[in-house]
Amino acid sequence: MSGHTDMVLVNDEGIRIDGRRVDEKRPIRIEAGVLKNADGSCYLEIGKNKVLCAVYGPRECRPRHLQDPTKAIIQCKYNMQAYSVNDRKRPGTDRRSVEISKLIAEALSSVVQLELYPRASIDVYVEILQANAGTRCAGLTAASVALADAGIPMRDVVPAIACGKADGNVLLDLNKEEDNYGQADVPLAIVPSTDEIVLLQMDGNMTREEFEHGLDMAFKAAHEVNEIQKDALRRRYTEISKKEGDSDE
Amino acid sequence: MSGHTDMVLVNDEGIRIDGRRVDEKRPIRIEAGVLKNADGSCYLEIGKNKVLCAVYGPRECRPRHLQDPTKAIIQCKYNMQAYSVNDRKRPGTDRRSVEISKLIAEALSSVVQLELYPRASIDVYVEILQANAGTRCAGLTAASVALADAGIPMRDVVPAIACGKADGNVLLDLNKEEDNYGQADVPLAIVPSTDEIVLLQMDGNMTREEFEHGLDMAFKAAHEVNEIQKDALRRRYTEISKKEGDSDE
Amino acid sequence: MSGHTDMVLVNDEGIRIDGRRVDEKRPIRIEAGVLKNADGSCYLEIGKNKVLCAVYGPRECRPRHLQDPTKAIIQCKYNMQAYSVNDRKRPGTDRRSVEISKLIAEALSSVVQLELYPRASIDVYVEILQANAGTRCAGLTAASVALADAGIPMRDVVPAIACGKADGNVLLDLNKEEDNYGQADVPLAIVPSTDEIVLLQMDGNMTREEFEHGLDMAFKAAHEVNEIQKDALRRRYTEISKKEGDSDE
Amino acid sequence: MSNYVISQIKRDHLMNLLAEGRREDGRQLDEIRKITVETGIIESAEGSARIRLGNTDVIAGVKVIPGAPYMDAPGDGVLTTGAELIPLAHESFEPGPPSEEAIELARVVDRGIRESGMIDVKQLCIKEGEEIWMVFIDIYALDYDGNLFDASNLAAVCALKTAIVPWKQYGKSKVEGDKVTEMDDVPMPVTCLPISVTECKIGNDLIVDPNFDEEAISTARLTITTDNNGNFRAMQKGGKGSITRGDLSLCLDRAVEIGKQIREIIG
Amino acid sequence: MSNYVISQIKRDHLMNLLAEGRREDGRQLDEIRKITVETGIIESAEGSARIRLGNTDVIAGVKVIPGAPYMDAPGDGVLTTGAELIPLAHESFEPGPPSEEAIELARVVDRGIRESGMIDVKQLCIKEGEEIWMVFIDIYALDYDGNLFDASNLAAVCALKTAIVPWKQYGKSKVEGDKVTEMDDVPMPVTCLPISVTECKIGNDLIVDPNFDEEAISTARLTITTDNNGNFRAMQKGGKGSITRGDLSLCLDRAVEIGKQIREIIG
Amino acid sequence: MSNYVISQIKRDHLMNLLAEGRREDGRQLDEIRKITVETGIIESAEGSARIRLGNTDVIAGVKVIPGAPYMDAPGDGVLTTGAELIPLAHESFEPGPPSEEAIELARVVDRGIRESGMIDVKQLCIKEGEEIWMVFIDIYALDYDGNLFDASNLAAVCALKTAIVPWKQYGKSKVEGDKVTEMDDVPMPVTCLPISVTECKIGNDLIVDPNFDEEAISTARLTITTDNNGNFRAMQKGGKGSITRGDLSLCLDRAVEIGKQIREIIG
Repeated sequence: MSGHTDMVLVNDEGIRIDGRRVDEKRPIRIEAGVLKNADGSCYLEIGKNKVLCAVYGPRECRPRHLQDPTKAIIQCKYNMQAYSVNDRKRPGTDRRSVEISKLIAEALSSVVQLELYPRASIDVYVEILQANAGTRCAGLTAASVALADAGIPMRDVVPAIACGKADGNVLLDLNKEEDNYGQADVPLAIVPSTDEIVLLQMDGNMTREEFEHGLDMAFKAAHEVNEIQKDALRRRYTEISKKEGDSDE
Repeated sequence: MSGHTDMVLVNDEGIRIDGRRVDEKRPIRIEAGVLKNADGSCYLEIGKNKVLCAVYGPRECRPRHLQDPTKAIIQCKYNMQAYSVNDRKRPGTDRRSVEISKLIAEALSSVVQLELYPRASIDVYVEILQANAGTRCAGLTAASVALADAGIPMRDVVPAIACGKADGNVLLDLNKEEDNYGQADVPLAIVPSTDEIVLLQMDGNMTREEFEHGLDMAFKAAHEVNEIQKDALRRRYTEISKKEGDSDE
Repeated sequence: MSGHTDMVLVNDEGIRIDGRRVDEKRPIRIEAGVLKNADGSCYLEIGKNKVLCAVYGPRECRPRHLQDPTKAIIQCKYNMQAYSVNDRKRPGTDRRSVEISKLIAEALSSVVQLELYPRASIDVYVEILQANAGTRCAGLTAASVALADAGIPMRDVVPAIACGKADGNVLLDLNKEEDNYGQADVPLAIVPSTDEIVLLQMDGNMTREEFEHGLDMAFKAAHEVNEIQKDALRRRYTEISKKEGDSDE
Repeated sequence: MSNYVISQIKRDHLMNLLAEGRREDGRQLDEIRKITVETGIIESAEGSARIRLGNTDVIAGVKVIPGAPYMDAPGDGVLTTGAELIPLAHESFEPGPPSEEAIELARVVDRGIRESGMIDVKQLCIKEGEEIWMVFIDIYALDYDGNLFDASNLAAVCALKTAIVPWKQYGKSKVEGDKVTEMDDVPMPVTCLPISVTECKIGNDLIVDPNFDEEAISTARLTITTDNNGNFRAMQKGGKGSITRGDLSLCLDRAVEIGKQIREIIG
Repeated sequence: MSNYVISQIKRDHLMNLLAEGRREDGRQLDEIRKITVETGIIESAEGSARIRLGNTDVIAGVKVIPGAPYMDAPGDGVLTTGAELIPLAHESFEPGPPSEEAIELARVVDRGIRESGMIDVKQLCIKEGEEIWMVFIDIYALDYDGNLFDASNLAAVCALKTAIVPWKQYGKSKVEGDKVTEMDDVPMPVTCLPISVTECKIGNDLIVDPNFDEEAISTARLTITTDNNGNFRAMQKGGKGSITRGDLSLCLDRAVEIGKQIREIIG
Repeated sequence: MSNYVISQIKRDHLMNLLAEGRREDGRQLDEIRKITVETGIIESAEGSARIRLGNTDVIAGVKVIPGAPYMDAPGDGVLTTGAELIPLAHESFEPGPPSEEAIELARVVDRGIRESGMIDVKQLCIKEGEEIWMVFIDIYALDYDGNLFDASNLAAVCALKTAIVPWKQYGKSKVEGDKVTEMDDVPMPVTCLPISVTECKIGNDLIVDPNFDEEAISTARLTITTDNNGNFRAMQKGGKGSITRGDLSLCLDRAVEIGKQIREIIG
């Protein structure tokens, strides 16, 4: 949000630098069940973002002092790989990734039926292979699919997407240039069946009107993302039952 | 002790740069019971030093391997806040603060009746809000008051004050310039009722005579500091009984 | 292995810069039982390398989660002291020392009768006082002697020595210049009674023929090193029985 | 903090009160606690403030030190915000490196200050590409009774508002091309006052400025920072529960309204 | 990884198979698993590759960034290799700083690349003594089913082989004395392909490219890296058991032979 | 070290002996153990010494390396003292970053050397404001049988006393204004020998140079460092007990007296 640029981010026809309209999200590709060892996994691309997510659990919670005797906890590690950004990111945890990990874990805690697994931990690992603005939304969207792939009971699959503002236009799903040189970014995640909000951040500068307009777009897009999530899970289940069918022969 | 300066630290009339005589300590202000959550607390100013101290405990000792089955242990964390010095201090523990924490904990262990609380920990937190030479003495003085405010049985309240040397004069209670450009610094803490020494450090250059002279001044001043400590506790008790009295009505 | 130099490392007569022949190891001095507190200890010099090793154990394995219910584990800490190299080494563990510690522990695990001490740890501390190429071999050679000095049952005492290549010559026991500007380094440790290999690394560039030739030299030299180890242990046992004899009088 | 268990009885009590639209301390659901502001209390800092929000007590200090600019903003001063939940402030705070709670706190406060453009960083340039003023905002919790977000935001804002840029003290002149301007110590270039308002969701209710007990039984938290014009500058939803869009709407209204109230209090 | 206990039954089963010269997955003792190579998959990296070796899955990325040379090699580019065993890849991998296993892995891969002279570091000089290209190779395990050494070596080698040096992107020219040469982005200067071949000892047998179960019951590990000429460039024996000189001889033969096979696969 | 429990029987035994004015090893209360000094034992160091004080064994090495001065002392060399209680030296020492015991030890030794002006740091200036000699003193406990303070002080002092400043080795000349002086390697500029004497309080007795068992049952520790003139340069009281002013007086007397003895031993 901090930058200034001479770049025209939205032209007179309302077209953005990557050819999108203001209310158009980037192309999304989701694949469930992409890893062998993890209990559940998901690969997700949105625009130039590439995210891999694995879920392990429910399993014994370590360290022990974090155990909750009444329910499972979700532990999330969001990690940007060294080469995922133009300037190499030094390996290891930084403050930004601690915050994002916390927010993703909290958002997922809203939908997972944690009370089924007292004392357990459900561990969610989000690896950013390539970053181009919107990685927390991409990571959370992928994590929801990976949880479902792991067969963990949830009341819904959570989609996430951002809205924001650049060149004075309210936009859906900011890319890197729009994030760097724009005026606002609002990551949002919802429970599609109830439209509850489970993740919301905002930074920048928005009037009430702009904010509500952006939110409208983001809610609508989140439902679309949810369809893509469900589609990926449907393909995954088809694949599994096919294999099981094969092995029956 | 390391510096050299053209500054006259003690003038021909024996007056120091802040107007004090050689055997005069800086103005002290002590207030007990200044925090709500802590079991005991104390705010102390001496000259430009500002110190806040909290005591929690006796409570379960963590980490467990530090527990002593025969008595409580005192754990102290001395911390300089980032803005307490002219050059910002980077947050986190450094070697100096580790040493001071150890010395304060040891000095307090001499007077607290630790054998009453086997396996427990009494945790002492000393926060330096503003530093101007003498913070370990200020911190220990405040910690003693906070322990008393917490109602922890002690055989006495420990006062601490430094003597030292600058411009060839033996001085009481060095300020920052005298500490930086002087020739010796001797922090001292005693048990007033017995004149036992519970903290003593020295660095610089002193003859036997100078050292004994300085110590005489520091012992005398420590007793005065102790009166201010007791006065603060008396005010605190009055305040508490007043409140209790009020609530009886 | 990385360097280039105009220095002649092996002259026309096959003599090296420190006067050795190509198949000649540096002078070795081994002394067992040099420390009072350790259960076993060894001081070793080879050329300009100076190494001190202590063994503690078998004793309770900490941290506990490392315990093996069926046998003891060996934990090794290899450490270069700050002044052991020309540029001061910053204290603390680095990646190189982690790797060497792992390799020494693994090599010793081949010969120690670990199954005798379930859940225990045998702790091996290797301190490099002065380094001049070949410290991992020197450390492992010393550690074997220290284990024997500690009376820990082993099926053999492990010697270690390197071969390598410099100025196109296959050499035994590279010194620092040969290591820095040579073409290959091959640290080797064996079980003398069976000629099993328990440590082997190589880096540089060697043909099959060169490698086998180097290995022949290193095996032969390792047996010689083993004689020096046994000699040191013999002297140590003589010394101990002498003392015990003395005390019988 | 995460391990603190408030007894079931206490929880029921608070829930029963809320069912009647009441709170433990007698406040309305949208009523903040008493705010006390002390500034200029740390002479070794270029700015400082201690805020009491009910029994929550927070101190912030500002250090302003010459340093090198970032390559991608050669003429801009640099802001850094840190927050420490020191064990002095509550039995649940542990010594050691910042917890994830402390990190989130610092980042939310930082975003409010940064994104509102509160500080005109252009005026913190000593010589473009070479030297700028670095502004360090360090926040310490001293007594914790809920809502550290708003107390910390207030402490940081009040410390900055009363801070100086120590040009003279450091003997620095402003260099623009060939022009060298001698400088006095000047007030921190403040353009607006970003004010955060935090609410918690308990059952179906949203309460403003939660205290410790209220936080302990809440399911979600929402912090909204507005600028002097009532525009939104930063938001952060926290907690393991959700909020509805209706909840959000109510919070946005309140954030603007209460932001105005607070701005009047701190002047 | 160290704590992973494979059941005694599984162990017996594998040992019985080996006694008949067979392996769980039907391979010969000296047969590697199927290798799949994808390159150029990370656009934010100057080079990248994802390798699947059976079910072991590893990704490597190469970043090439201008930096200062080491004092003792003022005209040489600098290589740095890191490897992370992230918990995403296996239940036994833990978050936090690199384990000793990860450190050994990175160092063995690094030695193969460095000691083979795979990269002509002289061509990574921008201006001698002042600026060179720093090449960071970062390796992440994604799915772990044994033999991370060879999978990681392959990923690193393939990422480097397809990497570019971003002269143009960074606006850097080559400076030699008075001569300044404008540069296009050029391929990484690769001189050869160091290929590692890892074997494990189980009982008296040596098996190539062990999977997870085979690693778990093995007593020793040997990794041997050869160059295009079949010369030896790096070796590393691991594990708490020993190997005989006969074992070593067999491994050397196989490393040369299988190295050739792999070099053909990756082109 | 803190957890070490010496049996009650041993404690009673030592106390009974002290009641008769005797010590376990036959020493007088004010008698130090045998000191053995070896210097010049580490060729990679600019100075080195190994001290045996009874069965306590400590090694110190001095590295002297060119570096940048501190801004507030542009013409002074820089001293840094580190101490490590490595687990090789005692079963109670643990691996990892320095414990508070190790930190206190290093700081007390450092103060003795620094505050006595033992090293004339003005002579460690290469070029004022630009380059000075950095002197690193690193101390390692090798065998611990009590009184690491005095053994470490001695090791550091003897290592410094025999150290050189490697002007020639580094090709450095002394630059003073326009004057450039070529330099040979010269001895470290030592002005005096700060000697610390440590006593422990057991019951009402003070004993000099305590061994491990004596330290374990003592209630307080006092280390006093004197210079060649018998002036006091550093003191440190440790331990959870107290000392009287009479105790202090006795310790001051002894520190001067024994300091002289030790100075004669180390020459």
